[in-house]
Amino acid sequence: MSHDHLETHDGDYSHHVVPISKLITTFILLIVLMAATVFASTWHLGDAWYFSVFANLLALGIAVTKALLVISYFMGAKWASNLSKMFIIGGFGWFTTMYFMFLDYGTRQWEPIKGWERDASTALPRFKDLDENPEAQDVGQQPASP
Amino acid sequence: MAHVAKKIPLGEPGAVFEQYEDIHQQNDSYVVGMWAFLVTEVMFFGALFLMYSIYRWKYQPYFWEVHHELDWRLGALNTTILLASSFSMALAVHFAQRTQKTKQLMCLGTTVLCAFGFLVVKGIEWSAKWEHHHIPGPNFHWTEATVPPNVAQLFFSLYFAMTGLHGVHVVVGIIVISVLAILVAKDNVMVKGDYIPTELIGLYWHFVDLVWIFLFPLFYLIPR
Amino acid sequence: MSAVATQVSHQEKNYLNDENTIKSWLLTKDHKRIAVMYLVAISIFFLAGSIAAGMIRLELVSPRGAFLTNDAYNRTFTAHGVIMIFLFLLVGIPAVFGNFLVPLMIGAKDLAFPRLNLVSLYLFFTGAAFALLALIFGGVDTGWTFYTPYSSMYSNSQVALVLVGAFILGFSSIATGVNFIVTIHKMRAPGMTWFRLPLYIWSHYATSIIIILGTPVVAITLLLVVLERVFHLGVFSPELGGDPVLFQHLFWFYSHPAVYIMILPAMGVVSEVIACFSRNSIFGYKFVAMSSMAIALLGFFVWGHHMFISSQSMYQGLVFSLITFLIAVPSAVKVFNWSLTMYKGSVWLASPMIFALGFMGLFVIGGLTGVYLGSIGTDVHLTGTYFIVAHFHYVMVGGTVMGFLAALHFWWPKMFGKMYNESMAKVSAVLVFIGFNVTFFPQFIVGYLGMPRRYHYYYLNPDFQIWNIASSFGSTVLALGFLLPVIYLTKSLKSGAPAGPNPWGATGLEWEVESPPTKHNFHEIPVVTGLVYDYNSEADEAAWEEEEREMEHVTRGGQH
Amino acid sequence: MNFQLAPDRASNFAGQYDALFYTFSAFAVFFTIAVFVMVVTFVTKYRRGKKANRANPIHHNSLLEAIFMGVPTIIALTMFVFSAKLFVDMRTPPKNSYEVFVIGKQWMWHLQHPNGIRENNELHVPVGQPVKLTMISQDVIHGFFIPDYRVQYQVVPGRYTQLWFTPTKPGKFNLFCTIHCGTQHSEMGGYVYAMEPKDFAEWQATGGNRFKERPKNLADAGKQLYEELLCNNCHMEKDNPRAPSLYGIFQSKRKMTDGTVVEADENYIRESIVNPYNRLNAGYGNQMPIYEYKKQISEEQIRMLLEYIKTLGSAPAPVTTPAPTARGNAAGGQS
Repeated sequence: MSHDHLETHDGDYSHHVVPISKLITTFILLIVLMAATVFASTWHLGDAWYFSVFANLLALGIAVTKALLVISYFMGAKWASNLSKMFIIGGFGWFTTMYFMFLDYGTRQWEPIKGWERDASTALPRFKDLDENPEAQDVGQQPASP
Repeated sequence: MAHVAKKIPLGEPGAVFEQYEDIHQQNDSYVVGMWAFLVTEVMFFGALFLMYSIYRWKYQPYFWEVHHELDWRLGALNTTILLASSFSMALAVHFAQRTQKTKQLMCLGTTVLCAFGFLVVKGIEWSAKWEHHHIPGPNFHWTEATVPPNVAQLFFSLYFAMTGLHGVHVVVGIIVISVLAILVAKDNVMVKGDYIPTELIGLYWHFVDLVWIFLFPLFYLIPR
Repeated sequence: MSAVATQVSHQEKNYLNDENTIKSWLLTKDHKRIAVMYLVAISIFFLAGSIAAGMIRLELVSPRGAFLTNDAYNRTFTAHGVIMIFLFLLVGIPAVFGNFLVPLMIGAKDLAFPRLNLVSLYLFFTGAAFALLALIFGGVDTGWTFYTPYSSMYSNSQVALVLVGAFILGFSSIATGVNFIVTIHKMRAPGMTWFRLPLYIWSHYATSIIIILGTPVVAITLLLVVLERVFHLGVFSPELGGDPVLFQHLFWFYSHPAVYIMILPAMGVVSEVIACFSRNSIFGYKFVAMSSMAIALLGFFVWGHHMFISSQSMYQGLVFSLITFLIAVPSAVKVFNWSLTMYKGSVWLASPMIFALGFMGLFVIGGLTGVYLGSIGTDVHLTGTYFIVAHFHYVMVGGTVMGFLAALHFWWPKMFGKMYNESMAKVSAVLVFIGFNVTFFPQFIVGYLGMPRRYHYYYLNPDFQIWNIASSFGSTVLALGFLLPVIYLTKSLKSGAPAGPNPWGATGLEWEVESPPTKHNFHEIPVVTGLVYDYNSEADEAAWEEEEREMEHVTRGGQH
Repeated sequence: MNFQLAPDRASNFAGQYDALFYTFSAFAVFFTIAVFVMVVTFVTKYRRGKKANRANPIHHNSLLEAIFMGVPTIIALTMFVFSAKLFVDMRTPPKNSYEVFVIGKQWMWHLQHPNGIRENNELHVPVGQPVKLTMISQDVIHGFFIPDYRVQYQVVPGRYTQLWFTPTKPGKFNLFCTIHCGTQHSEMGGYVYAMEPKDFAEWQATGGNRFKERPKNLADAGKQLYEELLCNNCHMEKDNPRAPSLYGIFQSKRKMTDGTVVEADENYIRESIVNPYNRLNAGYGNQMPIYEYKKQISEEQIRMLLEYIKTLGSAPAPVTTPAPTARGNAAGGQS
């Protein structure tokens, strides 16, 4: 595997040499963004759920920006061949399809739809004296979810 | 046969592996192969991130309480170290492309040093967990009244699984980069004048960095 | 049809006799030698899995079991599942015929990464060694699905060892997948554009995409179960507030697409075989090619149909069921296109064609019974019963194994340069078809009656016995059908007639090189100018009649 | 041995389910025959050497492809609508259901009626009354399946799942576990007894409750518990392949798999209950349910069982005293 004509840029086989200045800029940006995400995490806007969502989206947004910087400049994806770009976009995008699973976790609470929501006293199962063992009653209880 | 019109003679073997026609095909194949491998790595860590998301979503307030056990300063230090290592790796690729061997070696050395630094900080963190009995298992000990011990254990299970797997990748990276540096230093035929090995290993190392970029806010900061 | 004319001289070196030391085999980077080593290994694993299957069938003859204890039975069916799925079906066609044919078919000298290919082979051996060690050290009793928390906390068997084995096998699979993808992208011969590729290559491309996107997910999932068993790192543990159903989600996220890893290459084989033996270009080439891609990508969004009754949300169940119905469409497209390929063809019922037609028949039944299971309402009664066992055996054995046998008979002359006993092969094909139906059709009925799968005893309802006896009887016929090829194929290696480069008169680049091919496949890299299915049934028919007439003339002349 | 082709239709879902099932079967048979006819026709008509018109073969036809895709899509979507409706019905119990709580554990079903009646591996239900089962598992995942009712659902640890049906005819029906749950998975089943409402009321009033107040006497309480936990399923009066007899076990000498001989004192018997595989009797495998996990059994209950097992010293039949040397007899109590 030897290669002696590096600077020749012929067609889509070329491998771009990323200039040092761009690498330095990227590195500085990454450090700044890291400081920003640490700083942003100290904010506490309020207890409402949408503040929490906002804060998380902000943190993830910064992380995605950093990731894009690393992929584009450090990994040189900006100058990669179209085929490599297809793998980058396809591969990094495909893992989000696994989040399809959230349809399950998001809608479990709605179930069962009718018939279950009768008066509160009978809505929850009664587990009286399964055995004399009090611990056995705890078997079914989920750790109290928020 | 009708569909075979003309034949081209095979290329000269030697510089190029025999299955390839020319150096461009070979280099392109290696780069595409590396990206395809990184896609599998994305899915590998992706499953863990998915598990994390599900449990975080289910136990958000508890996770927020538990994450105070992790020191964000050490996390930020490690992020800086890893970003610096990634930067020096990018420089190493740059110098490899320009065939500046000494500078390339210095950059590779810096990367390995940074990686060791990362592991040392990680080791400090983990030993603190060991002392506080925060390793999941029968000896797990949790005193905080506001969080059920089982959820705390779940958090630490995820923490050790994800940072542990990332740590394994760092160790692999150290080994691979060291081998590369030695080969470059010895002018081995496999790497002499060829920047592709450096570029491929660089891609891997940047991926390790990428994973940590997400792990840091998700475990050490947990915004609310 | 010019087999005799282009006889290859026996002095010429081919990939088999190029170097004949053991070392040259063990350290080979030649894709063809690696394929042969895979073939030997998976044949042995198939035999081991079949023995386990035979024990299961024998045991189930009686409602109270014939000779195994509870634990032994559980370990036997798990061994059957693990060996057949991880060591035979997932690697069968891709690793043997994929390795052998992908470079030949696209006009390349080798795969893109021959060393990686060898690494993949040894990873496969390592993983298999772990799995077999686990079976020797007492076996595993979880079933091949390894559902938590049984596998992670309760089972007292060698779960960790088998899972480590499966993890390593996963990486072997990933290495092969990456290799194929890069090879198909970058190593095609000049003129071999995407829509001139053989359909077999398309199906391998789709398979490899599934492998690189799906396998890592199950690898990490199984690794977490190992960590949970060994280091108590409980991510799936309900005691820690974890969700036991999460394991099923992640497991099926891979394992449903894995079904397509097993069946898509078989579909590719059938496309090749049917086109060749009908002497006709494949009907609707682009639709067949694209249906492979559609199956591969849609296949990632149907995993939840394994979990309709697993306490996942009803709403997600409905969505999964809808997508499952839609994935039936590309499979239907394939079957109709194969059938129409024979229209106005010149159908030659050679043994590979009989296997391929058998594939079509069994796959249609397997696919249509899959509709019952993908439909959320009817699945409730049938899942977890023998109905599902019958269904996936129709798809996996009727589909993949038939496809494997079709491929083996089709490309055997290419791989080893020898012809086998054709009439024996036909007998074997018919025996497999009949034995298979007698074995597994009764299981549909007994499943509908309610017999749960993985049952050692069924004395709670002895009415199931008659169907189980029928099934066990069929399995002996099936076993006979599987044993025959071992005999006549082995025999052909010694005493088979030389095959010549193209015994079937097939088109395609792999038929233009010698049988067996030389070490570097091609003396000159071919340039492709058209679709590979360059058949003409009318002309072929005329040529064949001419040949027959001559033969007749010769025989009649001889008699006089 | 009866010759059956279809399970009984014994619940409200059975008719609806079978209608769907047989419609699907009709489509399946139709398409299978269509493909078979097409293949056989082409194979015979265009067999090599047979005279046929082979001129101008077609290799693509967009209209045909559209039909190949369109027709299955339409059929599939129609099927989906009906199938989804059935499933939604199955998941939504009516308000006036009779609730029964189900606990699955390795390897038995505990069922508890609203008035406190408890049953093991048997479920008594009234005909014509919607019954809702609320289910949970104590250890691993199980599957609750009544084929004749066409209902099945998984029973998972850590979360309640539910299932409902209305029995429509009296009788005895199979009940199975469908998720592989360990050694005795295939024996984790029983029967559903559907009874006329009158009979059901009588059953509830009289014999229904097999598990009454615990007796004050420890040994008697132990006997009751012994039956509730179904210990007597395996530990019978005589040794059998599954488990040794417990008659006369107390203070006898037991031979272990590693060859050592242990006296079955109180500590040994307790260990055999909570952690049976620690020291296993020669000749037996790992079949005993482990009662250590999740504290399925309390110390008090172990004490009761122990007292009961002690009373078994005087066996009803002349039991061969386990001798440490003879293998068959020494094969002894992993409790």
